[in-house]
Amino acid sequence: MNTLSWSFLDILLVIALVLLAGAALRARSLRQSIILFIAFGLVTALVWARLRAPDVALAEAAIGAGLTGALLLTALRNRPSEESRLVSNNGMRWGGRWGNVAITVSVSLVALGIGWAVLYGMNDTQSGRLAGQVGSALELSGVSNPVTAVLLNFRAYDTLLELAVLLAALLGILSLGGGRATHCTVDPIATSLRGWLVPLLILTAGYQLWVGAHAPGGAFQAGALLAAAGVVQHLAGRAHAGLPVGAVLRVLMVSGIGIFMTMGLWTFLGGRGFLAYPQRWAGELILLIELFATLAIAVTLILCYLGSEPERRRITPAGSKP
Amino acid sequence: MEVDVLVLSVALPLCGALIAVAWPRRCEVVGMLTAFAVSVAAVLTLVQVLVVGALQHEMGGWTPGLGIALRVDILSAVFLVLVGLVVLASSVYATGYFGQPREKAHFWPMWLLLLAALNALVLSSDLFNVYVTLELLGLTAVSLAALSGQRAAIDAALRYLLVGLLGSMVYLAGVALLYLGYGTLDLPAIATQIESEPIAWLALCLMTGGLLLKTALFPLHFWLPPAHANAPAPVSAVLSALVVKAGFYLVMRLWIDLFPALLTPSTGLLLGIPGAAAVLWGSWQAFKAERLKLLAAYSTVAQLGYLFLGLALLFQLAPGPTRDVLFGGIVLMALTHGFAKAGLFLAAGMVQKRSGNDQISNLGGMAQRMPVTTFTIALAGVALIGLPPSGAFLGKWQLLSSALGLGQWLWVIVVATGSMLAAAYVFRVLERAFAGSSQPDAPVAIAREEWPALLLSAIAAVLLGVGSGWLWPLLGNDI
Amino acid sequence: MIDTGVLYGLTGVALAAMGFRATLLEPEVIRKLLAINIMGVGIFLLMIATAYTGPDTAADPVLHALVLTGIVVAVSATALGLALERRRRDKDGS
Amino acid sequence: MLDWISTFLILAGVAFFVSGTIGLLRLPDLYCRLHALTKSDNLGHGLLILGLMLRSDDLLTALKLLLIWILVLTASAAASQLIAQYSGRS
Amino acid sequence: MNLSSTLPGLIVASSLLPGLVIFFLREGSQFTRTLLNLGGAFAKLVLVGIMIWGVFHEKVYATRWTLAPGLELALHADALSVLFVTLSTILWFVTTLYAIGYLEHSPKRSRFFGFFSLCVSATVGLALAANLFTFVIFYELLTLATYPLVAHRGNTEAIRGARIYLVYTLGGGLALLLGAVWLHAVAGPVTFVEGGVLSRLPEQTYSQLKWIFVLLVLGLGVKAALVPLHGWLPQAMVAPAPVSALLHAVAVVKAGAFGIVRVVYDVYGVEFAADLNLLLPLGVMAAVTIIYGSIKALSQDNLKKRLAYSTVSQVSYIALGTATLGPIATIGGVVHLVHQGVMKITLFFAAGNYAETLGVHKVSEMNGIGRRMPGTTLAFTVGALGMIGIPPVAGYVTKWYLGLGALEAGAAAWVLPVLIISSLLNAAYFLPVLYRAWFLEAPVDWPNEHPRTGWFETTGALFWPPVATAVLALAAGLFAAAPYSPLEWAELIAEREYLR
Repeated sequence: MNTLSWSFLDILLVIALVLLAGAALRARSLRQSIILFIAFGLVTALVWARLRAPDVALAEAAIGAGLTGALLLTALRNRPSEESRLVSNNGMRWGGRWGNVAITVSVSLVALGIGWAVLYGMNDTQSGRLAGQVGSALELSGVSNPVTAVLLNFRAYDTLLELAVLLAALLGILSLGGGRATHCTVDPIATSLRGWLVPLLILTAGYQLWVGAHAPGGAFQAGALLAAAGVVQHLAGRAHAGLPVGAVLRVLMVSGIGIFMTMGLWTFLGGRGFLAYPQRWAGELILLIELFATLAIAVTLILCYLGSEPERRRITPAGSKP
Repeated sequence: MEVDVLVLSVALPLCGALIAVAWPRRCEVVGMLTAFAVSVAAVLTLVQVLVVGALQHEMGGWTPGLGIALRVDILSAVFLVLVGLVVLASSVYATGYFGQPREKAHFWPMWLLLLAALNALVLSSDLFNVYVTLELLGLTAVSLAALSGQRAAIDAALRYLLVGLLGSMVYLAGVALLYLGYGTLDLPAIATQIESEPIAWLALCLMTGGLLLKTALFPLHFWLPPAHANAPAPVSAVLSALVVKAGFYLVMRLWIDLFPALLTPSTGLLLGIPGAAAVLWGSWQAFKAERLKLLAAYSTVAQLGYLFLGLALLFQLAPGPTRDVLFGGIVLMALTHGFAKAGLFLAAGMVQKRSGNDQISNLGGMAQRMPVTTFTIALAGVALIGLPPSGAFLGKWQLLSSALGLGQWLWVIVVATGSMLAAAYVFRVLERAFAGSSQPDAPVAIAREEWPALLLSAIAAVLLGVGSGWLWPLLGNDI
Repeated sequence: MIDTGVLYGLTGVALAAMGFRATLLEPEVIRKLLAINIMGVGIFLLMIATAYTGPDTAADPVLHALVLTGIVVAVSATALGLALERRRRDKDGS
Repeated sequence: MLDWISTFLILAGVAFFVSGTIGLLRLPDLYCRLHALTKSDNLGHGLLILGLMLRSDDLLTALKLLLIWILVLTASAAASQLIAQYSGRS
Repeated sequence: MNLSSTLPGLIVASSLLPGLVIFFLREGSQFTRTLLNLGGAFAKLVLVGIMIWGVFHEKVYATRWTLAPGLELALHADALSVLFVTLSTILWFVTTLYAIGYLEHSPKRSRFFGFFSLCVSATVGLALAANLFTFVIFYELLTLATYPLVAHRGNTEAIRGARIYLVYTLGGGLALLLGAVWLHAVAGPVTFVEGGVLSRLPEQTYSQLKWIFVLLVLGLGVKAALVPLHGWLPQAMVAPAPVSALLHAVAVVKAGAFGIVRVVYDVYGVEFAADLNLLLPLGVMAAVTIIYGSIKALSQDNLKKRLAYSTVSQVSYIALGTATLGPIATIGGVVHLVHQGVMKITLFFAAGNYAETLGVHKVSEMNGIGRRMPGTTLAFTVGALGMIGIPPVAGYVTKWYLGLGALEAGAAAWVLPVLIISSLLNAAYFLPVLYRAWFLEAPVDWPNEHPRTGWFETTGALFWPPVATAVLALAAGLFAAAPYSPLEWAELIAEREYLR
């Protein structure tokens, strides 16, 4: 009974996944496709959980579905309303009807090829997988959660560059300027929700950060939760979404990579090799890096959501038109 | 000196970018210092490689399979120096180009991140790490391209972003397949295990497809001209000279180091034919282009065609002295194009800034008003056509020699027509510069903007041609 | 009976193909960004499926770290794309 | 014995979810649908959480499940209220 | 730093460095520019003198610089290169003097003299080239350096003329490049060795060598103005007089002819070329050009156009000499390299003087010009007579030797008639000019006459160069048998070519 139900659930998930993706791409109006896309994100989080990848599931739910959905909805909100109901015509500059058919056929052929290769590859599971190496080197890494160990110790350079990617996107957005119109309607329910939800979000973010060392969790998930707190603040009428303003904000933006770089240069100049933490202090150093990384990710994601640096205006009181 | 200088090439620009973000008032000084320090580090790395040979630095002290290793051999050291010098010259130019502090505050941090991405990409030898550097490169390039804020620039930047993302995703699919098949991400480790099986073939096609999309090889080049033509001058210089070339560097790295087992001579044609088409189509479009920057952008498409054509020839030669010489020729052509195109774009920027727009039709009398700029365009033109004193001449000589050696006349005809078309579109511009303008006003010169462009073109047109003798034997032992 | 890993791997490939096709065909920029995200999820699903080695044994953490990095990169790219789209619309509208 | 009760509770929860979904599909206008959704789904969800709490092995996970339920309650209440207000004005 | 390895490099640098410095001089710094120009020219004269002395005493001069494995920038001084270098150095010295006088108050002189020196450095480099690769490099540099000179004036015809010039010469350059690369691919690096290099190659490459020869001659023929490829020369007359003098007497046209001589003698070897029966088509092409050039010159009213077409026909004498197998014809061809340069430059200087002082551009306006400007017209007469082949002036030496060579090679059947007809045609288009200049009445006032300054008919810098080169032409004719004369040197070259 156990194996059968597993495969039944898998098929269900797979069908839901593919249907939602198709619906999101072909939905009539833009608003519908975005909402379907958010649902698709949540189902993906479920799939990650099913495939025993809890860290990724958390991140997908918080960032993939949550924040991307928030970004998409705000992008929608600036549009004049009839625009958002734009009917997705499938006509395409790639030579109209025949272009579509040609592209669809060629893409599906390539997909079949890859599928066959995946089938061929999956069966002879490569013994030399890195999992074994990670397992053996885990106790040297200072944390017991293998994913955090890989992220912040073995492949720390990747994470450093990834934070740089996040910063690059943020700098690009800020350089475009033209911030969004501040949230117009402020009603009592949103403010009361804010009062209740934001402290809880901050608490869970802290818990995520701490638990990351030995259980699924970590800097990215915690950062995303903090960003969610910021988004809720903004929706409840706080124009600056709980962010400091001016120099402090810029330092916070940069703190994540800053700590990483100082750590790396300190170990590099100490002759051990870039980002080679001393084995005794590895756990503590990773936690320190994760702390600042969480703050930096949260600030960056909130600013991406806001679209520009918040002005220095006083907080608008609850319930009044800003 | 046992300190691995190559790590500094990545660490310095990142730190510079952080300081520039945190301290916007001083971002220009920080930017200039970092650019200078990075080019010094690049030259030191080259010296270290010349003395010691290929170097490797395990990040975090872990063995390359588990952790990531930065590896530098003569090919990547030479590209590092190209990146360092072109970015340094463009930075000096940028100090004169950007006026208001707001623009500066936005420009410099992204500029240094772009530099970090370029260095990281050239040095990395871990497949997923290359993906992350490609993304960082793509995002910074898009943000910089959209810096000018006009409608055309933003449209071009958006299309560039979408194409870039598509390319990186396809590349990532290839990496996933390789990991599925061989269980590790380290490039040399996979190179030893790889043999001709379907999963390796598919990974090769996907990764090369993704990279060709980002390198704008002929059929996939539609996004390049508007993006490069509408970006601010120093940005378009770096976009054309370096960012597009990083894609080519990766294709070269993959096809020579990772997939030699799979490559039969005929697979080279997969790159050669689009390369030849790129040469002809790019040169023709450049000849028809109305604006100087658009001309330069299309000529980038054409010049990349030459490089891929060279690669196609390279794989048909059996390993031996002729193949090493051709490999040296291709690298030299890539370097010369890098310097020449950067010089040309900076000069085009000066023309646009001085006379309002860069329409080729009203460049009349440019020779009097901006003699140094005209000279820069002339030198860059010489390097683009591949006339004697330039490194491109040697490159084209090797290309033609190996094509004739193989008896494949198609490439010879393509290179010949390409050079004639290149001569046509360069002298079409220079001709206007000689035409006397009605009011010969006094020559206007801003040293800070003119000298970097002139030096870049001079390096391309003369130094690389005459002074590159030492490079050839070293490149030989790379492949 | 195909095992779970291959099932999800194939769906990943299918999703990636749908995303790729939609990116080329959809004229509207926001839909293109959606399609790119879906393509990303497809490829990540392929990666996580290869990491899955049965219900009891631990999955391959390296791939999970890669997918985490991929998700963060995808969200930053989407944010930039949306900001560019908004800026293009402001230029249009105002 | 505990096992039977929790299975029963879960099945009841699922039944309420099904009824909520049918309500969503069948009912004519927005407000009825909102009504159906919040009422039955929250109740269904409560029963489901109760059933799971019985199955959970230690107290901490049980309390976490409870926290989830409370969160879902507040979220759906606030959301339906905002949707109702927003649709009412536009 | 011994002299033997740096002398050729120094000779090229002696005009390259001043040229680069002149580029960045301000327009007004007249004195420094003239100093640099003349200083460079003088230094080059001295260095060439040392080299002539050295080569005569069997000393070897060679400068080598490897650009890439198998590709070497090599300059060396063998007999043929010394001949061409001496010619271009002397004439460049004279032309610089003339140019300074001619461009007295015209704008953009720094740019002009910069490119002027680059052009001569390219010519000298081309002359000293030790292998085909270096020859191709300097050949293309010559195109680059001369384009701005032709387009110097900046008006629409100058731009149009320069564009036509560019299309022809770049096309030719490309053909030469393809031929050189193909030869490199077939026979490896090709160095210029007296008696040719390619005769040792295996049998099956002969067909490729034929096609390579066609490409090389096509490339060189553009600059040597062989018939179908000569279109650019009359158009390039739009350039200022010193440029057309330099271009059509010393640098460009000579580069093409010199290239053909190098390829036939030092790459293929003349016997080997004959075996591949490549010489006959070359000879026919040269003959056709000689006749065609002379006929076209008849109908030209513009003086410079007429001289241009006469250059087209005269240069092909060199090609004709090369194409006829036999030492005497070779001597004729090689010695014409010098004679034609000296005579043609005199004619161009004179034409420049007429244009600059009296504003006379057309032959029809030249009535009685001899009375107004006796010195220049005298020089013009010497040059014209030389062209026709009348004894005292150098021209007759070439024609004499060509005739003898044809007889010796047994190809007299078609070479002699060509020589005779061309001499008659030369007379037909030069004598009326002389008659008009000396025996007809001068018009009341010249088109735009400059007032007479000193007791000279025109400024000193314009007057002396044509007279000097006329004297040289006379000397080359009268003292042909003297030890250091061009004829002696040509015999030395021919003797080395045919030794084996």
